[in-house]
Amino acid sequence: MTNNILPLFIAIPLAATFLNSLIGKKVRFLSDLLSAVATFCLAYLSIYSIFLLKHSGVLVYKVGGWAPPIGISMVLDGLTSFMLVTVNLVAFLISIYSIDYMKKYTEKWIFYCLFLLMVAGMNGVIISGDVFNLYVFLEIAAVASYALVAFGTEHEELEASFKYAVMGAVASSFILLGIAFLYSISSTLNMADMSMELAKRGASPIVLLVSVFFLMGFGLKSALVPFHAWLPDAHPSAPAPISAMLSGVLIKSLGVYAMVRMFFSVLGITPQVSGAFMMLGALSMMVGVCLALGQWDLKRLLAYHSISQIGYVILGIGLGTPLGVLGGLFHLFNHSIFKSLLFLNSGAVEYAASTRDLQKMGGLKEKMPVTSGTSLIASLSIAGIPPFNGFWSKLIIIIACIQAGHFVYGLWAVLASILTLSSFMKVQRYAFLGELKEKLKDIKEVPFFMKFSMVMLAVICLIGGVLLLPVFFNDFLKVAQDTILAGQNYAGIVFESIK
Amino acid sequence: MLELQLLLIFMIIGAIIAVKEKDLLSSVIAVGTVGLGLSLVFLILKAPDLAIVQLVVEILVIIILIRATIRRDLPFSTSGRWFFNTLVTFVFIGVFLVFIYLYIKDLPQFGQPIMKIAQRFIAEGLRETGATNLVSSVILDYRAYDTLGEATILFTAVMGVLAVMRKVGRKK
Amino acid sequence: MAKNQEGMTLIVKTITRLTVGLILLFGIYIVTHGHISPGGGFAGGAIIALSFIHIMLAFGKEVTFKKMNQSVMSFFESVGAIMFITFAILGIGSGYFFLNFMLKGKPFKLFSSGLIPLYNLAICLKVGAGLFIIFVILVLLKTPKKGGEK
Amino acid sequence: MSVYFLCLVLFSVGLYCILRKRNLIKIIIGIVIIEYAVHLFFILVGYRMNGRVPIHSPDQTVLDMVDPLPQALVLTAIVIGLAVTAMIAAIAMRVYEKYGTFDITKIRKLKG
Repeated sequence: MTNNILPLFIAIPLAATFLNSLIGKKVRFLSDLLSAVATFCLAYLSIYSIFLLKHSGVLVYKVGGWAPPIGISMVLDGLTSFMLVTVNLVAFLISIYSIDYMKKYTEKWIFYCLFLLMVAGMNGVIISGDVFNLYVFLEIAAVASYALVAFGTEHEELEASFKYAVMGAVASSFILLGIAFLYSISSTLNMADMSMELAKRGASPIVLLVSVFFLMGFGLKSALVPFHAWLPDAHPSAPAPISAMLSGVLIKSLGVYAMVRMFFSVLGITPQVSGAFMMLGALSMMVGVCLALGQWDLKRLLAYHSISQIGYVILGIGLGTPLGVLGGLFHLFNHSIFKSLLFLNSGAVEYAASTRDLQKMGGLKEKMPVTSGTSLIASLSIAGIPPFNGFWSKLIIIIACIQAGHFVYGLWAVLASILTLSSFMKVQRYAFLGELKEKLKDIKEVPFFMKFSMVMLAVICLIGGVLLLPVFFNDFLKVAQDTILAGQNYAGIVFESIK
Repeated sequence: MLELQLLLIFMIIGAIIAVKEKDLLSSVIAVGTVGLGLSLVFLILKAPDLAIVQLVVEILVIIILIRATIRRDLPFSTSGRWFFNTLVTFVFIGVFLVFIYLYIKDLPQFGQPIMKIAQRFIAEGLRETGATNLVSSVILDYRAYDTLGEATILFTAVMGVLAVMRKVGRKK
Repeated sequence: MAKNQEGMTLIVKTITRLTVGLILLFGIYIVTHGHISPGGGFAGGAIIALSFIHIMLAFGKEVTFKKMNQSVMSFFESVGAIMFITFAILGIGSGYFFLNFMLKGKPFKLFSSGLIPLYNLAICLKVGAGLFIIFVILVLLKTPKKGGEK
Repeated sequence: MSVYFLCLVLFSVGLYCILRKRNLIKIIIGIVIIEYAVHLFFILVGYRMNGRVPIHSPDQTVLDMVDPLPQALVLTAIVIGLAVTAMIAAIAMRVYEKYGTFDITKIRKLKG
């Protein structure tokens, strides 16, 4: 049975967590090893899932042997496989990075437990084919992230974590309320079945109400602009690997993926929702980058850029045209790579120079060649300079805007991109170039494992553009794009593959 | 269903007292009454499993909240734009409730759910799982995977509380 | 009364002594009859945890820790988790993750419905121990506060 | 219908508490109230008028039971709510330890 790998995406991280909690306390090095091995297996399996998808089509796993409308099902389709690769690849590199970085903190085994639980939660959200199950795993990832933001237990961290936890709890309540409304009118929880019921029922005011609830709930989770207040506090406060994880993949799998899955596959996209997506995307793009311009705290600046870049993703997907969806998805992947890299860079700087203030840095280029080199690549990539991956996805989004007749949004995206470039030129100018400050004379380059993951991510940034070549494109991006564009035909595809 | 509406109004009054009360301890106790009211409502709505769980969880929440509250201050401060902010909040909630009121008519009538897959659980549940208590058969057989998530989230909370309660977070 | 300094007054202690056994028994009943009557692993586990919390609040932590310390609790929690996962994975052997593969038995009997009573037991261990650990960490093992540092 | 509406009034009381109150414990209370309202709503949509408890008994074969599925879901959701509440309460207690107050207007290390 080929589809037996689907439960492994949950079972591996959970098993690693429980083992870790039993013996990680006593045997120190084991928790490092366990987490690295577990995330490596996940990354391997997720890449394997691409080939599996190519050979046997959409896979549905019936948990407990109950066929979909009755029990819970796990679904592996194009979008799922795409997101799994994004999440698990970044998680593996970050888990390598944490081996050295987390030496600064006490009780490392708790960190690894929470980290693996977060990964399990995200994989659960992505692979689930059931609305309530999605909520349960979303909460696992969210609770783990509340604890991880407060991991340093200092003033700012606790305060940011409280804010984040309250916002997250409100968002979850809205999502659960939306699920209750959906259950009431469709009397089923399976996504495919629900999509069929809703299509049969036609347009109804309840669906509109649920759309508003989901837009609020998932919008809070993915920090779109009216709901973004928690992100600039929460993401910088966490330890650097967790900032990378939160900004890189958590807001995407909990926010963007869940939103796209619910709106496109289950509720069915309408012009109003699509317009709201574009509106929110454009707003987040500009507000995020404008707020970032005035920042001197490196990690806070990066957090504001996350808001802005999520805006690009939502704008692209909201366009609803094949090219727009492609651009949005590709930018999602690229952003998870270069934003994780930038946060890891900031962590490396903090590790070596123990400051996050740009004004106190300067001339780190000579002392930390690897960090500054990789951060240069990431900065150029996020700003959209040609050979790097960020350029291609932004280009596709802008072309898609113009193709769909939304010239204003296209221009708006170009403007935001220019502002991003100026903001990152500031980072490069103050942090890595210029005079070496007196205080920073005796800093050293970071240890091996940290360098390793930064270099790996930088390499992916550099060659990310090749994903658009037909060899990779058809199996990776195209299938994800097709899943989104299929819309409510999702139900037909899922029920077809059970037979 | 008069008793149901009365209990709901009782819960709303309890909640308003909990929100408005200036003493934190009284406020927590008022939340306790809301929870007990909820437990009774579950009993009226024919959900005895939930009534038991709600009662037990209520006690635990109250213990945790009282522990967080006890012998603590309650500074009562109003920010400069208090009136404006309150007005905005009320307008937001008003709009929310009006929309709910207009749209909620489209839901199936209260007391007449559609029960598409629930019918199957009721008709076949005893034969397929052997459990007399259908709620048990749903959470531990048809949807056991959710229960794994539930157990995991409790574990996550234990780990999270352990992490947050560490006295020293960073090595100096 | 020198040795009974900790905990609450004599009245509370006496009543606790009388009731706590009944609460524990009720919890066990709820767990074992989870599949044929209202209740189940979660409710029962929480009631069992509450019975220990009851002892702890009345007698102080010393008495309880003699019977039940935190490492024992962690052990029980892990056992519960591993039991649950093991049953789930055993299901793969007969076809599916979480397959209820045991004989269903006769309805309305205590030993019926395959794996469900065992799942209930696992959840009871996990939930009871987990809630008790949260309680211990949050409520009792706190450092005396220094009145806040500004 | 009025029952649904009353339930959502309870929801908005909790929402008001979170949006307007400036005390950490009050905010937690708001979250607890919101959770109660959502759980209640879930059970309300699964109720069948004059239905029976979803537990079979040996001497009855009538199948007019209330919907057991929302009950199972809410059972899970209650536990999730408890876990979230415990987590947030732990964070609030630590915040009190650090800042010496529950007042959110005085807890302002972070700008913006």
